[in-house]
Amino acid sequence: MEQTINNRILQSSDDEFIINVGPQHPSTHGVLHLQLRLDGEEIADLKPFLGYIHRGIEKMCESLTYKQFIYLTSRMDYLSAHINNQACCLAIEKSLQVEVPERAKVIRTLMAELTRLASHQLWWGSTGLDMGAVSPFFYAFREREMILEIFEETCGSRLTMNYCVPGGVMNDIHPDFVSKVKKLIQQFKANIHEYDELLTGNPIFQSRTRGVGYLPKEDAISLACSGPVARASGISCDVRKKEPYDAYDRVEFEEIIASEGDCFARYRVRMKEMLESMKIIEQLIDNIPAGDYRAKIKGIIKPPAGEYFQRVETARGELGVFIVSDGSNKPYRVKFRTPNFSNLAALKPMSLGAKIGDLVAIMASLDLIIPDIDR
Amino acid sequence: MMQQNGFEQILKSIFPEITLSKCAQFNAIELKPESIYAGLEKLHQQSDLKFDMLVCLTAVDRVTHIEVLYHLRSTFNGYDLIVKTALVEQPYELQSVVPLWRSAELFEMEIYDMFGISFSGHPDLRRLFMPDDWEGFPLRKSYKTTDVADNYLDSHKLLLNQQE
Amino acid sequence: MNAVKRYFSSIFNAIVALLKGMRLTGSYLLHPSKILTQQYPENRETLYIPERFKGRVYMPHDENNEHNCTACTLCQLACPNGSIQIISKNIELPDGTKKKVLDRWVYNLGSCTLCQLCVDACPSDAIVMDNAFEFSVYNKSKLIFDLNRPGSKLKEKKTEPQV
Amino acid sequence: MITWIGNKLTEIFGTTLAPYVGYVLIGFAIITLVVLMAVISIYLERKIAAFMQMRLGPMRVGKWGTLQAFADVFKLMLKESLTPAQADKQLFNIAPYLVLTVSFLAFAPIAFSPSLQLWDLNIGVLYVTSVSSVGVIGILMAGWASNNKYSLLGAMRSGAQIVSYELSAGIAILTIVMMSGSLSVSGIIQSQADGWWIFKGHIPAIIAFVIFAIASTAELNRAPFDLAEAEQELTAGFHTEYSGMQFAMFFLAEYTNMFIVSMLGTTLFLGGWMPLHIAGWESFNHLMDKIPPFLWFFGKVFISLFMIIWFRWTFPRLRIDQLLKLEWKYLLPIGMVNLVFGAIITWLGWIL
Repeated sequence: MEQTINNRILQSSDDEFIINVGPQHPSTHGVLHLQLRLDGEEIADLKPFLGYIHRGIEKMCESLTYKQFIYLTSRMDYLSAHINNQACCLAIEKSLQVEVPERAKVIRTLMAELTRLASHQLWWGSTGLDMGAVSPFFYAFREREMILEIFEETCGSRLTMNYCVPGGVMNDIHPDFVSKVKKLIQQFKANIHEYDELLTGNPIFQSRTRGVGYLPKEDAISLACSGPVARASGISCDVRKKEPYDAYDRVEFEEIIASEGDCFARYRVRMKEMLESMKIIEQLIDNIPAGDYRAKIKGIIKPPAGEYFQRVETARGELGVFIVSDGSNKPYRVKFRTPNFSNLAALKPMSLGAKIGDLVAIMASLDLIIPDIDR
Repeated sequence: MMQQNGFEQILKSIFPEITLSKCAQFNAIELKPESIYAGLEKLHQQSDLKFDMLVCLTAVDRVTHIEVLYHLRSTFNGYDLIVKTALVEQPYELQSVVPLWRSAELFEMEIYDMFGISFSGHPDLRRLFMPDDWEGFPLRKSYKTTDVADNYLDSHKLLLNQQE
Repeated sequence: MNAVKRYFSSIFNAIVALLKGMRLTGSYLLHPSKILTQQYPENRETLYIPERFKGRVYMPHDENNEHNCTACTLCQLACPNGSIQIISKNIELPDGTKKKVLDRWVYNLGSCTLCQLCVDACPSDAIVMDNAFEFSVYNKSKLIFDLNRPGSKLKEKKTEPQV
Repeated sequence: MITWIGNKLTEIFGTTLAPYVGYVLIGFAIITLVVLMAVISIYLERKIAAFMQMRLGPMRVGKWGTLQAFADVFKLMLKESLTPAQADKQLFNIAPYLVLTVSFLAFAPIAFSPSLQLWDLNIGVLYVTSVSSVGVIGILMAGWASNNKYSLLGAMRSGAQIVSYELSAGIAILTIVMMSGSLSVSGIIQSQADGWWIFKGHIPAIIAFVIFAIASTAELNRAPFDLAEAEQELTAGFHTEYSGMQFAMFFLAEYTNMFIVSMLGTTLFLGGWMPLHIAGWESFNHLMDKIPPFLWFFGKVFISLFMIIWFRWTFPRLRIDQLLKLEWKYLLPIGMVNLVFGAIITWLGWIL
């Protein structure tokens, strides 16, 4: 016990000191606990402590049926709740070998891209907030609110919608869906210049992010980073491109890759990804095929024994759902390979030698969602 | 398919007596726990494969044994490979692969926490999610919990009684 | 000389970029019509709530105080967190046969995650998601409701809606 | 009326005691005025911030939330002031009083109107700058005594920051002092009777004004220079451990300091209580003279306050090394060169 407690504390010399950031701290966006060894303002060592919001979702899944456990995954990365649900549904569909109707595929993809847009907008706002600029947060929420309203109309909830079900989607899209999405895109395009004026072009913001939190490509690979974090370091890793699922094989979009690997590169990758998401939505919104929105599947899902894996691209990176089935109506084992869990590991190599202010910028650029790490 | 054959050949050249199986949609091989590090090192170094990314590391409790799965990916040629190993007798122990992939650090901590597999050579092996003094390893099948729904239902009944 | 030029141009560009940001916030200050905040309790009448909004599970009753629930407990089985408990009773029909009917449809809003799986599972459309959302109470046990109204009974099926 | 109060006091307390009672009353009046202004500026700041962010801001207490700031002060007064067990108790409890006292002291030489000036010190401007820099000692005390690493870091940052920015603020003030040839507040205002320094001081005065604006915002520990309390980094910096009225004192001190800086800036660059005159527009000038000097002064003060608020709600925060870089690489060299130019202009007598 003594030993384990000692393991939990960083050792420091006389002219350094240990500071605990979190679990309650404004910039950790949740209950991340970091222990820093500081040399003045510079970070000499960093150690993350997790588990403050560990709910044992993987264990809970083992006692829930296949239909039931999907709703739990919205509570992992709550900002890409729909994409998490989608990943589970895709894995289950794969196991049952159900063909999802075209309409459902397109609706899911649209929803996933809207989720990504909403998530990135929240990230943009909170990045500004972390840097000390409060106003961007509210400007970001304006467009995000429109997206959430669209969700509310179609799915009934704003964040954890549980809209995906194995075989399709829960209910058909709202009659206003198409017109509202078009209006959203129009307004977003009209307002995107404000994002640039407030943060992107701001010299203070640029000096806070440029060259800060450099993550070389080799490190990003070795740390299994994914999503915008990896793409900003020059790794092509977009699952939507590599293994297109749902309707991603019929849309054209660009995988945004930057090579700088610093916070500003990650910022720019996400900003451009928003535009790419918009492109995907624009391509699909006019071509939602008619037909069923939900394939008929049995009330009790019993996938044949075996292993099933599905990966998707959430707003933060690659989410892998690994289901081991023993043929019963409950999964034998479910493993979620969550993007933030791996991205968190990149925090230490990035922030060694940086200042406390940089740590905040780095965390903002990683866009950590703590429940996704702890699960 | 051509790629598949080539991939199989390269694997065969490294591990002569291995059989290629499938795990989900990926190729999978099974290695002995004793030789897991050496095998993974080969996969990591081999210039044709170069599995430079450990995408995921997880374990499945199969009751008779614990199966550890290494999901490797190569960013050069896009190969995915799952390396399985079965741990039969307690205490479960494996050699840490942190020297090969740094992402293993957190994954191994999680597996240590959830399955009680200790990884020798890990720089900072501690319980990641559970408290230090937690007893048992939650994701093992022998770790009994009340059913989620039952658990809720109990509290529900309790509240119902209060109401009356 | 070049360095001096760069020094001053960096200052100039920085000031221009900062002024752009100030122009943006300043323009919002001068346009109060763009304010998005709503004054919640006052605007209850004008509040927009989409008809699909999931506020709680609700059991519609018709004018004869009849509902559709057959007490099949499919919703109870579908619920991932045990928020539903169906208490049924056996009654004797006039022709002498016994029939299981709904006694209480107990719903725990406190543990409900509004996932809509029960509504999805219901074969007879007895339950729907309702828009109501103001449920704050001081005691958790007050979050448990009986969804079927007192004295309600199963709707007689006049025409079998066989499809 | 003042003589009437004076006579009444002499009647009640006798000749020896009356002046002291008078001083107490004057002090009380000033403190009330200052606190009132601070509270008003808190409300203004919240409203301006809200409007900039497409929000309504406080709306519940009073019409349009006008009484919100008073309600907050009242709430903070009722709250218990906690002292951490491991804190240096004396220092911890003195610090907020010191900070607030210092910011009140700096009001002494400020001229609100030609007749309303507490103390026309002949080195008034020097007095304000020197007294207001004592405040950093209070901040350091608070940070050190809290026995909290966040507080300590915040206090140290604040120390480094204020000491650095004092220099360029001083140099900017010096430019005007040199042009007007006076250190007293009334003297500087009188020298602007024929035009404010920002208009007649050519480019050096304008540059000095910009430098003064930046440096004084930094001295105030306000965004974008609020590193001492950087919320996202140090939770609340030096006042993390303070609660209740002690916290309110830091809060009030921040807003009173905002006032002092705005008043100083107004006095130095914007002509104090002098009305706006444009050469040749006689009727316009006459009309401007009709507005009482008191209103002129506060109008200008609130405009500069608004600028400080506007900065805060637009810009992200700097990092500590960038903050010091801005001071030592940009503001100070420019300020010094500017001072020389200002001296040349003054020497040549080019002032309009």
